[in-house]
Amino acid sequence: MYTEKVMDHFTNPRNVGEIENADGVGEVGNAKCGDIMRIYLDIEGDTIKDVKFKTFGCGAAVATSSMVTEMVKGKTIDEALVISNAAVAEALGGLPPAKMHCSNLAADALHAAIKDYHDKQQIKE
Amino acid sequence: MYTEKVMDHFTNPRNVGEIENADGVGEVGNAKCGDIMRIYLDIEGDTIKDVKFKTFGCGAAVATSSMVTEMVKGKTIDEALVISNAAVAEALGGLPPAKMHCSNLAADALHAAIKDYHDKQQIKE
Amino acid sequence: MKRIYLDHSATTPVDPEVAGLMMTYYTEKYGNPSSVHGFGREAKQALEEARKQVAELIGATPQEVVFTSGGTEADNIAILGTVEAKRNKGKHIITSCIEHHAVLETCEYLEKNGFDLTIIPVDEEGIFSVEDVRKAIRPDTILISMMHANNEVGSIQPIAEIGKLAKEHGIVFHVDAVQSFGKIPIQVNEMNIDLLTISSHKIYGPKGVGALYVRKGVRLIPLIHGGGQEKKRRSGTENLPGIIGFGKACELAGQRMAEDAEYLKKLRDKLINGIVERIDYVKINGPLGEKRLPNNVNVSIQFVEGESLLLSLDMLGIAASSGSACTSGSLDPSHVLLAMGLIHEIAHGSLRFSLGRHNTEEEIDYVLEQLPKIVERLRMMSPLYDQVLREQKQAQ
Amino acid sequence: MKRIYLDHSATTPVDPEVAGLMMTYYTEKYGNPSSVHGFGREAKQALEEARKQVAELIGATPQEVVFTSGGTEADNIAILGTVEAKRNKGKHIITSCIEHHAVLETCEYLEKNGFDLTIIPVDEEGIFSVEDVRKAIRPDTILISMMHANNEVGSIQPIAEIGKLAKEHGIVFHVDAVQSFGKIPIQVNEMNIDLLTISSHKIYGPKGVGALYVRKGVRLIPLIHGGGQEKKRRSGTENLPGIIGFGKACELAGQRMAEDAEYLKKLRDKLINGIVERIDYVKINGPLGEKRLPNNVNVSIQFVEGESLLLSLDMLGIAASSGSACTSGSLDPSHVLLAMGLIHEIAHGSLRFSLGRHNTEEEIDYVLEQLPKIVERLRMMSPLYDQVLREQKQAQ
Ligand SMILES: Cc1ncc(COP(=O)(O)O)c(C=O)c1O
Ligand SMILES: Cc1ncc(COP(=O)(O)O)c(C=O)c1O
Repeated sequence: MYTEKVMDHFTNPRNVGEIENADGVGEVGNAKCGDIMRIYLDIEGDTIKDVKFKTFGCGAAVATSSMVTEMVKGKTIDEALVISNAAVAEALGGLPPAKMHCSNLAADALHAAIKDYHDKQQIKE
Repeated sequence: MYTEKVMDHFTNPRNVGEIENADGVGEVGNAKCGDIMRIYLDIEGDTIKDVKFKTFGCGAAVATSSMVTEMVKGKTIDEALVISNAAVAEALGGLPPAKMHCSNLAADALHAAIKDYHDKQQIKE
Repeated sequence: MKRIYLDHSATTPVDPEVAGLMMTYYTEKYGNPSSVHGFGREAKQALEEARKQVAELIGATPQEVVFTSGGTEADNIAILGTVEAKRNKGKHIITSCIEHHAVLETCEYLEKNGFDLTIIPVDEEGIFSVEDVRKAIRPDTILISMMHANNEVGSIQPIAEIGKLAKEHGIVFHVDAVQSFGKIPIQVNEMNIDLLTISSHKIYGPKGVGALYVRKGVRLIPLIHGGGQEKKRRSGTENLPGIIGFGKACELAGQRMAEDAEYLKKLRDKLINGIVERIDYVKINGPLGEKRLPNNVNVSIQFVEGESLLLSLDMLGIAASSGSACTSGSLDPSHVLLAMGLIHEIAHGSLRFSLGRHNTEEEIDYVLEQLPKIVERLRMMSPLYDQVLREQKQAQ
Repeated sequence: MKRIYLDHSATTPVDPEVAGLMMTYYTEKYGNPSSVHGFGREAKQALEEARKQVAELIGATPQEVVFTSGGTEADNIAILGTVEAKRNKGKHIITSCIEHHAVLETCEYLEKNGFDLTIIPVDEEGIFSVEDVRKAIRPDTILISMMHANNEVGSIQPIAEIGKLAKEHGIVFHVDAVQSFGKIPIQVNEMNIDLLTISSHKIYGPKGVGALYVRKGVRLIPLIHGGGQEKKRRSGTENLPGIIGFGKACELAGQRMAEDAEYLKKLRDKLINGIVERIDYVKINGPLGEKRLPNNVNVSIQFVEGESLLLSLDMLGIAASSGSACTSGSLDPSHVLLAMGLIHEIAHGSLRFSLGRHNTEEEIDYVLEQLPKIVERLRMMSPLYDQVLREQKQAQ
């Protein structure tokens, strides 16, 4: 069902956890659907210095969350913004068709976290 | 499917053949239905001295023909007249339900032969 | 890696004695039961022997047993065949909200085609009430289709009472007994059942075989037309090796039922109690004690998702199943758990362990050792668990 | 007693390699393909592997293969599923007079329910004409269902031409290829077939499995509703060991087809020629040469009845079949032989020998030695033969 890479990220997820007083936090999904992803960003200048996630969801949800954190760590915000859910799935070697839709939201969570960062910046300004 | 007794009568049918100038000949069934039975009687006084049959048909048709000839040999006409198709089937240890109807006509052939005998007698009288 | 199979409600291994017998019919006694010759006759005889073995386990006569390709087909024949035969009598059907998809989807297909459907609810233990069924009966009710024991939470239903009701009203009563058959006693006469669905691969028989008990006199329009096998009730060359395997499995189930049930209840309760003792925020779904199938354990584990639990168990060689939407490809979690009043997030985090004859105490111990660690790991990853962690911190 | 099996069109023994593979899936790899865990995943993988093996033999893609419980069910899904999907487009169906009961009975069931049926006749060789089909097509024709090769007389039909016709008119084309599949080449694309019925137990695979090829884009309403297996086209827990056996049998059939066909044709012609040489008043039914299935021999033996022939052969260990009414439980002899113009009494006296891979020349020799004696014995018993005997006497 799942690729080896998915199973690897599910078994040994990268960057699990929280960042206290994160610069940006994004959450997508809801418990009703069985998937919630929350991403925390630590941003210095334009660069994502640290990223953590917490996810409630199936194997694909966990693996995509883990994958997206790996993909953005050290990247600029602009680089992060172009990462799509499809790109995350691709980086994992693909997802089962049934999962492409429902559990493939990690990039959305990332973008929500960036938006949160921007919102906070605006308030500060 | 068939009882041992049926198979025995099918394999070693008793009284196969014709009687030339028989006192009575009866035929029932038709080739269209896949069963024709012809019974020849040799009658002395009231007694069936000899009986032969020829049958085109399935296992049950052959076995019932053979059985009925055994049942009537040496019997009086009155005794022969009370033999029913059901009695022939019973004497064979039963027939499969599908055969009870279509191939169980040997007693009818016997009765037709007796009728033929009576008809001929009337003509003679 | 050692593999521990705890998904016997999905399917069972075939008993070696059953499989051995089947082999003979694949390679040596391979005749078609419709054939006149010796190969055919020995096949036919074996077919009728199997029919007897099946009939015996439910107190039916062999003539009342129609072999099918499985439980799903039997459910379909029962429901579609009845409404087709009773079309002129009415168009109201009663079923329950916890039926297997084989029943529910079929009833919903009929609803789309102009039939009226009443779907009886269940209580929080997953059991429907006789009173609700009584109230649902209308003058144009032609069929009641309700299951004997639920496949997800193991709840055993008041089938005999509903049978009485159906009989009083002259309504055809179909029971899906796929999960209870071979595990707890079923007597079609005492229970006033007209049509009973059973399946082979849930009782250590082969997949691809099942049967519908059809009470003498109950008319059904066939679903599958053709050579007129099974007394014209189900056409198609008989799956003879499968049927023979099914027959043998029934015989064995009859011999072992009491002993198996006692053993499985012990394992079941050990697993249930162990989980409740070792893990916080869990809820056992379905009734406890005698109203529960001997081999069913169903638990919701809060703050985690079912498929993640399954995958984690699987990596340790433990095979279970889940009511999570993610395991079924649908969007909603188990319709059974929802019908029992669970909210979505709790239903998503449910696990079913269904035990079998070959499971051991050691296997249960292993699950009880590993499951808490898995839950802990997933909870630490879950944003829903934050709240609990925070409360724990405050309490310290 | 040595047993000689010459009834391979009824069913075949399962190839030992196939049966061995199946055993593994009964007792070890017994997972349900729908399950998430390791047992389920290995089952799912094996299922998809089998689907490829089946698809390959007919030039289809695996996604177009829907597994069923056999040929009869596949025929039913094809016909009932198509008319249900096309209900609003029309109600005319074209089929032939020599179809298997699985097709004919289904079409007749539909006729009773308001559909129009045109039944195409055949010539004296048992072959229908493309021209007749062309003439039968109406604007409201929604389905053409015609067989590839006939099960009784082995006649191979002009399927590719009819496929072209169906395509030109945008009519769904279903082909029952149960008897030709694995014996002669079939290519669904070249032949413009939309739906193709195949069955496992005629090609040394297990009973209780078959498949329907469904061309991508062709819509069918499912016959069996439930868990949504087979991409919602056929619900029910998959008969995995059966399917795997079927897949393997397809692979073997692909490898052996040419060689088998050559060998069987030799045996077939030896048997046909031997019968004609040794017995008077016989008639070979069906075409000779390339238009006949490699393994089919069908002969009418005048003045005797089929079941008697079968029983007599059976007592010598020879298993064959017959078009006699008595072997089918119906009143009329083979509808195929009647459709080819045989009169009842001749049709009653017909025998079918259907050969298989394991038959030998010696076995054919034995049949050719015994059959004339049997015929002689039965003819001496037959009132229909009197005429011949009398003529023979006069001639002397
Ligand atoms: C209650 C119930 N009914 C019907 C079925 C379907 O039976 P089968 O798998 O034999 O098609 C199942 C099994 O999945 C079941 O648990
Ligand atoms: C031409 C034809 N169609 C359909 C069938 C039915 O297939 P099955 O025996 O797999 O149900 C048969 C075999 O009996 C057949 O010969």
